Amino acid sequence: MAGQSDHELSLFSAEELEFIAEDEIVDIVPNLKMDPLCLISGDFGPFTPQIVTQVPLWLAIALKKRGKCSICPPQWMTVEKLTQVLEVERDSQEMSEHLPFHYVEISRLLFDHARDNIPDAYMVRSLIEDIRDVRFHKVETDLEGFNGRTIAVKIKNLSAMEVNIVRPFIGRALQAFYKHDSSELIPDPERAPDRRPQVAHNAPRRQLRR
Amino acid sequence: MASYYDIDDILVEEEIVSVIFQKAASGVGIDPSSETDFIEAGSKVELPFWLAHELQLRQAVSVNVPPCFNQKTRLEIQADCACVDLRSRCPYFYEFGCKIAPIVGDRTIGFLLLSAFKNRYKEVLTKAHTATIAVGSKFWTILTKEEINLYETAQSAMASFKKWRMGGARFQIASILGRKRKPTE
Amino acid sequence: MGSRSAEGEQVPLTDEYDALISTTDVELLKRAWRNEKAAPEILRFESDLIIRVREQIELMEETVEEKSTVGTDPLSVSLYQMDLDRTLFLLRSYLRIRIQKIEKYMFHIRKTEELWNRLSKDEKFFTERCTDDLKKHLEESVLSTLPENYQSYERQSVISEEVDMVPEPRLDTFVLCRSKEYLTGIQLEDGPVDDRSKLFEMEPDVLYFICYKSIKPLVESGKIDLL
Amino acid sequence: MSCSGGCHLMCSPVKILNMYGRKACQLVKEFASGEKGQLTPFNNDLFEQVVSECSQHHLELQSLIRKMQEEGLDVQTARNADHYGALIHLFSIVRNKRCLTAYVYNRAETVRNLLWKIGPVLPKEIEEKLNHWEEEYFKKHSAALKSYMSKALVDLTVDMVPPKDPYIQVRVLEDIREGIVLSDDKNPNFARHSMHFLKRTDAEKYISRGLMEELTG
Repeated sequence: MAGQSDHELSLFSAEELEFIAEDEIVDIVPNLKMDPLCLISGDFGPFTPQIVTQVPLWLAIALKKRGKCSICPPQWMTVEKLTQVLEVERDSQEMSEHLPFHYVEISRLLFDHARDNIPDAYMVRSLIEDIRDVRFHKVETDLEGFNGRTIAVKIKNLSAMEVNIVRPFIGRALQAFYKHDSSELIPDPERAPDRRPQVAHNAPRRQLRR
Repeated sequence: MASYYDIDDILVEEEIVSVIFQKAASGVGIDPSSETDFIEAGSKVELPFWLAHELQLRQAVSVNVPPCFNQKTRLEIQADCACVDLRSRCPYFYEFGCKIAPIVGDRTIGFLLLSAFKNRYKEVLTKAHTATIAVGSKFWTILTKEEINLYETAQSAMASFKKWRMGGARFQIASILGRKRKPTE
Repeated sequence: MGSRSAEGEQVPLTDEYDALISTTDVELLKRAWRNEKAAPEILRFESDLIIRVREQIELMEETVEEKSTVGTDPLSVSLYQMDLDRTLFLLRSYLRIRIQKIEKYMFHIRKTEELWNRLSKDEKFFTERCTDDLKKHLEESVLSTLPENYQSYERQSVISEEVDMVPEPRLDTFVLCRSKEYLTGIQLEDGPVDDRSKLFEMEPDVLYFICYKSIKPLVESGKIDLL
Repeated sequence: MSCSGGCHLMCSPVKILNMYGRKACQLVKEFASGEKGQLTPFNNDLFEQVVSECSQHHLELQSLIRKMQEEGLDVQTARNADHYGALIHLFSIVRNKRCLTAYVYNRAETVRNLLWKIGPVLPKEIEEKLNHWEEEYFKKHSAALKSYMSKALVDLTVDMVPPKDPYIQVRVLEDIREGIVLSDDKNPNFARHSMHFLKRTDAEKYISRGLMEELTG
């Protein structure tokens, strides 16, 4: 659309969403002894072998990469739980609320760095992809239902990554709907006059004088 | 004017409209074939929107409804909205519609834009997320500029998600240098 | 615009207090970063927060320096470094988005008092320099070659009654947002006629796509977060 | 406002007045046809033609006004054919101005963005697409940003992507001899094809300029 706001400035990249998701807290089982860490983002530890402790995901992955811990997959990341979620997603038109806001990012990070800590990793992964596909289809169906008279759209239970993928499209489409609404195009005579003050006859005068 | 430098906004206003001069104008170069530089009142003249608009504000011309919003086009749009070739009618169909509606004082143009957009954007959405459309496909040739933008917006969001999912290098050469600077093997 | 109220949904004070002390400055910075990134216009500079974050960064830089010289185990040094890097990224990205918004809308920001007052001292100085440079560039490359009455960089010609060449951010952009509490009585006064009279409600923790200008005051007052 | 005099329609042939602003629009189209963020050489030729079109319109406008004055008309209130002719010239100048400034303004935006994408030193193949004023503008804007960053005590040209590990592995794509500045004061030999572990923020600039590539996996 002419004059459309610049998208580059106001968009989050997938990497930035991943960055945000890396602050989610997970359980780890350390295999080293280390003093507590007093970080800007909070205090974590102490770390004692075989004693479960809670840390942000980025910290868990950093330790895991160096072989210093194993990561406990979150409760929703099991074959049983995900099978249920998939069923619910397939049965309903609505988005289920069983997955965390950052499930796409979290699962990718764990598959990349802690695959050996996820029981039935292969199954879990394919279930998550199926769920994502089903959900994405629903999003598309929802989007097709826009009727053009909306000024606000409620997005229920959509995850961070899902919403980020459709965000540019929705934003643009809604803005187009908003603009094309006929009542905006031609102001009612009773309502305020066109904000562009065109002084039809005075305007050119000054110019023509010289 | 908030969009003074906006390239698309400038191009929309280049669309040709047909006007009837309500006043005479002298000293202006009409098309080269014409021998006179005088436009008589009552002449039908085609000129770019930007000029028609300013003259209309000063009651010097009256603007006719452009062909892309006439009854015939409307009927075609109503009949088979998704397949109508809007691009050949006007690449800036929606934006131009928004600008022309208040000028010609036609409220129904707004409804036309809205219903056309409503019916067509679904198609754009589905195509953008499912398949890559071949360059020569007919689909491309009937879309307006905004519809293509919308398609590309949806595609590129999907593409960057897929790229992230694949993983790989996070830092890359600036796209402006992209093609040129390959290591010389 | 938008009368805002959250009556009847009083959050118990103790919860609020808990939330307050458990929110770290990095969390606040992350929130400011997301708001700034998502908002079409430049928001108020979070000066106090930025001062605190800078202090923490400096402190952490010293800690990392110290730990790596006294021979602390390299693992924890690198973990401290990563924490530092994450905070630095947020700070840089936050300041960068603001600078890029200034670049894009410098003339508008410079002449609009409300926006001008949202800038930090350094940003103001930058904006002044930028506008002078771009103005000069426009004058040298185009404006000076035009007939006398058309040389302004703000007005199309001397007959323009007002400043009509200055690009502004589009406040009718649709943004994604979320409220922490139940909000009622949001007035969508700029919406289509059908919606305009309606008061809009926002449920907590539900995402909405909404026209930025309808919720602008709620973003400014911190009731709604953009994301 | 609909056309009142239907009969005029029938008898008068259609005239076309679309040459005005045509070249200016070409200039804008040329910018629009380029890929976003990419620069084409400044089209000085076309630009100059549009500028001289403006002068031409201005001359014709003035001559119409002189004619009105000679006829003893009050230029302010007279609404004769000359008045409307003059208006058409005026709007044509205003239109041309919009196209010319938009061309320069949008290019200036791309030029500023070069700073974010490849830094203050431009490779030759980019530099030759800028005209003299744009080169000057790029230098001045670089200086303004640099001054802001030194006052704000933070380098905004790094960390364009959220951080992972502090160090990344890179391969050198082209011999880099001059201007190597690393934050740890080391001075490695960046011979072509050599591989290094570098601080992420050090490597970032070389990668975006195409001198190194990040190795993964």
